[in-house]
Amino acid sequence: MAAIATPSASPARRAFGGLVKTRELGIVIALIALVVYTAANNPRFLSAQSIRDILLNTAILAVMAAGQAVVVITRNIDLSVGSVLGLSAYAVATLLQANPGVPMVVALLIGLAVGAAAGALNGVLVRYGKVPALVVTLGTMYIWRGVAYSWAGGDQVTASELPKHFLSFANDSVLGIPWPVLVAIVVVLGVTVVMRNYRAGRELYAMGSSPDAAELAGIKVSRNLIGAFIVSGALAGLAGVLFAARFGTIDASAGNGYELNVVAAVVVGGVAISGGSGTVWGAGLGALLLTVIGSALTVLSINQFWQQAIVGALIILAICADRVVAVRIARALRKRDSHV
Amino acid sequence: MSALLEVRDVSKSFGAVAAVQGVSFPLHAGEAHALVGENGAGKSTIVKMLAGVHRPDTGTLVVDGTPAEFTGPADAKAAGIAVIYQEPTLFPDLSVAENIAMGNQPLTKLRQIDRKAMRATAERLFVRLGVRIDPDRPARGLSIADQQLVEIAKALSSQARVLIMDEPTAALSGVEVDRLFAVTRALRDEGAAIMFISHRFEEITALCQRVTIMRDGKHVCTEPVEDLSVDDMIRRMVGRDLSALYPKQEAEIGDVVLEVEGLGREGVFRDISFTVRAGEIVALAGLVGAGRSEVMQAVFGVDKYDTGTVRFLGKKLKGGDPRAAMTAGMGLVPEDRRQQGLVMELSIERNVNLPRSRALSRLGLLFGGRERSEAQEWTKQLQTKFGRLTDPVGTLSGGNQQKVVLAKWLATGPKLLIVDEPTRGIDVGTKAEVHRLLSSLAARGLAVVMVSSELPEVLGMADRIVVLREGHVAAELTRAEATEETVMYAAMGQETK
Amino acid sequence: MIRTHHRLLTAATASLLVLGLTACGGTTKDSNESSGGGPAGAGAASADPNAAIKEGLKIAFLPKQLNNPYSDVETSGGEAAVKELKGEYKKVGPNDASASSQVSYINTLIQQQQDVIVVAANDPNAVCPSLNQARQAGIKVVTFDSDSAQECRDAFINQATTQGIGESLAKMANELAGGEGEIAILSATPNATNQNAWIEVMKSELAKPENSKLKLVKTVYGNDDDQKSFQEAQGLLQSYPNLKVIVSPTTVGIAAASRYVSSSNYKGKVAITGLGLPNQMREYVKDGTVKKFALWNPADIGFLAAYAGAALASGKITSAEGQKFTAGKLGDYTIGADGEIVLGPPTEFTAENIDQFNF
Amino acid sequence: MSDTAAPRGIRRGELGKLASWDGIIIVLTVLALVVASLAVPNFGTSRNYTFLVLDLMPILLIALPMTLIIVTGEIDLSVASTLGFTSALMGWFWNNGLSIEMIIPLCIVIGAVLGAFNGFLVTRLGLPSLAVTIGTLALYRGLALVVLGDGAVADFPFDYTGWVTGTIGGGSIPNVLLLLIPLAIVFGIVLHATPVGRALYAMGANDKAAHFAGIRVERTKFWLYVASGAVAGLVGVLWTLRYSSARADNGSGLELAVVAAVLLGGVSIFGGKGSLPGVLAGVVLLAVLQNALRLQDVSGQALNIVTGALLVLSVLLPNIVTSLRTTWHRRRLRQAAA
Repeated sequence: MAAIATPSASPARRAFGGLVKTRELGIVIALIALVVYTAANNPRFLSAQSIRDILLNTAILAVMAAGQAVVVITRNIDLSVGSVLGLSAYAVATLLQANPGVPMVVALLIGLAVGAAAGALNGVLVRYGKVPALVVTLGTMYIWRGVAYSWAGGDQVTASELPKHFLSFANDSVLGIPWPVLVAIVVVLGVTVVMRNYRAGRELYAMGSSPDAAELAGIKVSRNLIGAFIVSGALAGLAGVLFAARFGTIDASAGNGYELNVVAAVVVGGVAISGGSGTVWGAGLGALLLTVIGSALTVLSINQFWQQAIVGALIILAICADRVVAVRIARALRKRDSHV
Repeated sequence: MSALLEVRDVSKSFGAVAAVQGVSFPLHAGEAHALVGENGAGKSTIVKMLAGVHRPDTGTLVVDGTPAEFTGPADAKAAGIAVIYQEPTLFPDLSVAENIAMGNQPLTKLRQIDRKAMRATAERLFVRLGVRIDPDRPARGLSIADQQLVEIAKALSSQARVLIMDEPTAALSGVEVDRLFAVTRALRDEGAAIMFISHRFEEITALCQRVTIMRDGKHVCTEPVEDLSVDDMIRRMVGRDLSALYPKQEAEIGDVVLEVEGLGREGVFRDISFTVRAGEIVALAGLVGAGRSEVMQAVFGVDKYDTGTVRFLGKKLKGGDPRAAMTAGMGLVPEDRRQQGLVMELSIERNVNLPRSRALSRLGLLFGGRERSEAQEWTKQLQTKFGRLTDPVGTLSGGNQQKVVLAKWLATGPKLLIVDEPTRGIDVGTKAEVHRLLSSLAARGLAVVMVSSELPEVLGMADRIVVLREGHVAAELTRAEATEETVMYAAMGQETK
Repeated sequence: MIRTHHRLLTAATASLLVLGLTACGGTTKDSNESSGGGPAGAGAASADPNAAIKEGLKIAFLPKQLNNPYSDVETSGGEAAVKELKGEYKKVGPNDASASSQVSYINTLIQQQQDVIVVAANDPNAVCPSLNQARQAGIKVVTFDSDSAQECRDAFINQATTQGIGESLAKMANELAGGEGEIAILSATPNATNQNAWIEVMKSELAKPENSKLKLVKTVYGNDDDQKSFQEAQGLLQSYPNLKVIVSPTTVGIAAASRYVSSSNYKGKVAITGLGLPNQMREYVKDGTVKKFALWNPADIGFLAAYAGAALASGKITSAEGQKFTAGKLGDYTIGADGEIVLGPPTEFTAENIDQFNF
Repeated sequence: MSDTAAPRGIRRGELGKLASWDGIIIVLTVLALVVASLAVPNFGTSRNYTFLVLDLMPILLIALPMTLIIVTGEIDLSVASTLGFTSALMGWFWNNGLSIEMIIPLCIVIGAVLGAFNGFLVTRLGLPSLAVTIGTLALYRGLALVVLGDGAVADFPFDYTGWVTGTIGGGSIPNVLLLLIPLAIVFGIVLHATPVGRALYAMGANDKAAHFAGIRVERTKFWLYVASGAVAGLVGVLWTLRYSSARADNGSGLELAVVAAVLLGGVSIFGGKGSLPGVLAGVVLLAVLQNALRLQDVSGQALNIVTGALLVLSVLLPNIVTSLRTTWHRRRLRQAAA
């Protein structure tokens, strides 16, 4: 009775794998099409300087999107990232303003720490306070922004008050790649690998896929969930340092409204808002796509007012695409089951 | 024979309700131990305490002779306890192999997950269970039976010394149950301790050596299975003798109420035709997965169908519209009480009146008094036990919840009542009450369609039996023709001997 | 507000702005739109030029938003003036530069029975009903920076004439381009009335023969958002390889464009000019990215506004054209048409003189 | 717990009702009003109450359909963008010579159409409402910008702008209350005293069970989105008239304020729980705090912190009370056993 051949690579399974791959592939194709079209209209879109600018502009969004993806995969959301970015950017900037000698590494670590602390608070409130993530992070979004405003008042830290080594971090390159881009790549790939290949990562997927089952399976849900929020917060904090270095001008409103861009990047990148599926590098691609659209519109001299509408349409398109893929997988699986 | 795990005088209460009071029993290595009791007797609470989900208010769990305190499921797992829950707890987005390996995935040197090894483990387990499920497919979309099998594979993979199974067979077919028992016996003989919960006594006698009986959260007795007859067990569970379980009343058969013709839905069922008359109880029998619930849900309109027609009281019924069916005089007591039958957070009153709020309104407005009195009347008629009508229905026991669902539909004054597994997961006492109720309703001229997996129930209650197999009608049997054998043979697709 | 001094200091050394030149210019277009008649003042009573300035006047400043160093410099001038006038100074404002949130603050100021409201309108019309309610309650309304509709304020402090600024921008562009080539404008928002008015003047200047070889290829809008302006500057340089000058009549835009150019390989090839704050621009003037730009002293705007408000509240003036008053150290001012008071011509900043200024 | 879902007025005075969050928030709001009127200078004047009503009008109006939507377990984040879009369209129509009498109904209809698009995506395609409305949040705001750019249209007739900011007969009752009160009553009745309201709670708590009970879940949700869009369109009109300024960026960020007020009013983000009086109290409480703090010259920054903290506490505190009660109960049991 037990002599049943292992069902290897059934058509449905291949279809399933293929469909999953198309999700990220779709973004890549969209990206290529957009770049080719834009470059055909204006070859300078592909100049070294232009590519460098796009990548630099993507870096901050991508770092935050990586963190957000982790939280969204656990079927939560972190709306406080924009405010955390502001707080971290202002904290780091005032610190460097007062102590110009602080090395870059320390600045980055401080940004990470500020964000991690904010994320930990979110996580603790969600987990132990049993308050839904949307409510908690909406609340802390207001709170951290308020704290940043109260702290900064009308103050600004400006480029001339910041040490050279800090500002040049945004422009200096290693192997031709600007530091912030390198940081973003390391973050996105690092988080992707952890989420894909390590137990902790798979447990986060499991938690998002079925929170109740995760509890019953003995997964350390509290630890993991707070960890996910810490990651999101810390990466928002890191993004704050990159923001400060890149833009040089930092006041309490830094990163205002970023949360929606970040969520948009994650959704466009194929991470399901209902948790459990999607990839971190997909979210990174989503960030890149959004940024490229912004630049392309400028280069193509399309009324920039279209940009936001296009982003909105894209989000809707992305979730529709996910839906279609899900339905097709379900159909493929059902069909196969009915043959058994 | 020493106890691997011992439950010592544990109590647990939720709010004012004492779910478990001072229960003790041991689980020995190499022994399968049945835990039986009516619903609400506290079995599931015991399971959750052993699983580390709940912590006992008082009393202790003793593992290998030392008291253990489980702060969460992880601790229970670490102590070698694996649990298979009544309702499968899989991760729909993850692959089957990942579901099985979750928590103890094989790792490579870099502490990354070794996917190859993970897949191999899953395949090995499936071979051992004798099932074919693709380890790489996501768990989403698996049938309930397959999900339960993956759960079992999960428990096996953790090399548990104590295996707790809370009604694992409810969704399985006979073949699958046999295979599960074979594996379980093997585990038992290798020295594992098994705790087995079921409402099916034949399974208990087939598998278990010892049985603990609970009633109202209290320990009644723990004895070797061979010392107790099924009647003994029932008597101790209920605390009294039971009159006949299937009190079929003779009813006058009236006109055709429901006429289903050529109903089909791609990949689910095809060419289903049958009729139901007033005063008649028609049972839909068949194995799990044969498409019985799906057919009736399509008839009622909660699911869509592709082909065929449903005629009700002579008129063609619009498909895919439960409200139309409801207004025409149909009611459906669904299979899954928690998900489909009730809104657990809402009050008893709201649940009872849910399909009827329109009828109860005056000028489109609802005022509390009328809803209250209606709810009162129907819950009283069905002898439902509850604190206040405003209590959330989730606080009731399973049997009383089922009564609320029945009240909800009877209140609409239906001409046809579809009941899907009307007695699943409810205790013996309430079961008899439900049977008596259905029988008397039919006697009063109601047409009843009953979907049931319990053969004795089908044989005891039905005037006619429609047997489905793999989505089509395999046989239609009269009460006289129907025996356990004829129904099973039809359901399994074998020739009647 | 213990922090005021600290904030002032930082603001004074600020080198970039978040919100900018919308906060730096009056709605001068209004003078073209208005059909006539002086502002319908609530205090239509005749002016008494010899009236003494009252003491203890409650003068409230409502800038476009609180979190803006440029407005901080402006209001600091106001605060100094109120101190001289022995009045009660107060500054309130929203965190975001939206018209609707300003309305709530105006309402609050009415409730608190201030004597003078000095406001930089985020939207010329949106604040109007509230300002009129204030005036009905006997409060004098002075706009600075960005005017409201003319019929709902008593006086408007204009930092410079539209004509003067437009001409100055065109002149600087011509000089930096060497008399010929492509130029582009990086403005604030497309409906910023002050910026648009200057651009209009600039365009008519460009139509003149001496500027005939200059070609305005594009006007883009950075929304007075540092990042957006930064990206718009990038876009301009990508789209127009032969661009010679970017003119940015907003402090946010000019700073963002300068920062981008100074950190890119366009440095030295493309010139930036426009209106900017010396402290913000010092770095780029010194490193050669920016040769020349212009502005007035923002602190003086606030200073003048406070004096005008006090004069109005004391009955010294009624906002009718031709009336005169003295604004402390700034000297004498005359009210122009439509209740407009012009601060004076802008100053041009270059590497030679920039170190003399600190705001 | 389910008492929150019960219609008000039936079991008033029962302990469960008083202890529920919406009961607390109503008490808090009344307290805040009384304290502010007595202790904050200039708060208790009729003019200030008019300002208060005008300030809370947009949030309150949008909160009405939003409450119903959140009770069904969905959300609509696109409301503020719908507002902005209708505001921009209003300006565009006006510039193109349509009469204001034409424009106002047209804008409300367009709002309803935008809502219907959300409803279509959520109910027909079965997409998650959070993601859908984040998408349309960007889309509608973007379309608003496309229509009107960053321009503003201002010259609306005074008859209309004056009506919105004015009071009844020049007295102390704001005209807009003539819209606010009837609408609040209608939505309140729908939620608490009609079959539709009963269905909303049921589908919020368990939409499958609601479907099995013959409730047209998808259709009902669809019409809720239409209502939400129409109300947002109406608010777009009112907003434009109040500030006599049609702009594409009108009301941006308002969606979060509305959601915050609704949640503060005791509605569960997961659906199935909450009451409209609680939400009204939540809206008023936030507006009173804002107004009073501003009159005390407390900065808007502090208000951010207060709003955020209130929002979190509104869910956190009841949870803490529950868990403390459980812990206490368990400890007592253990002591009794020992």
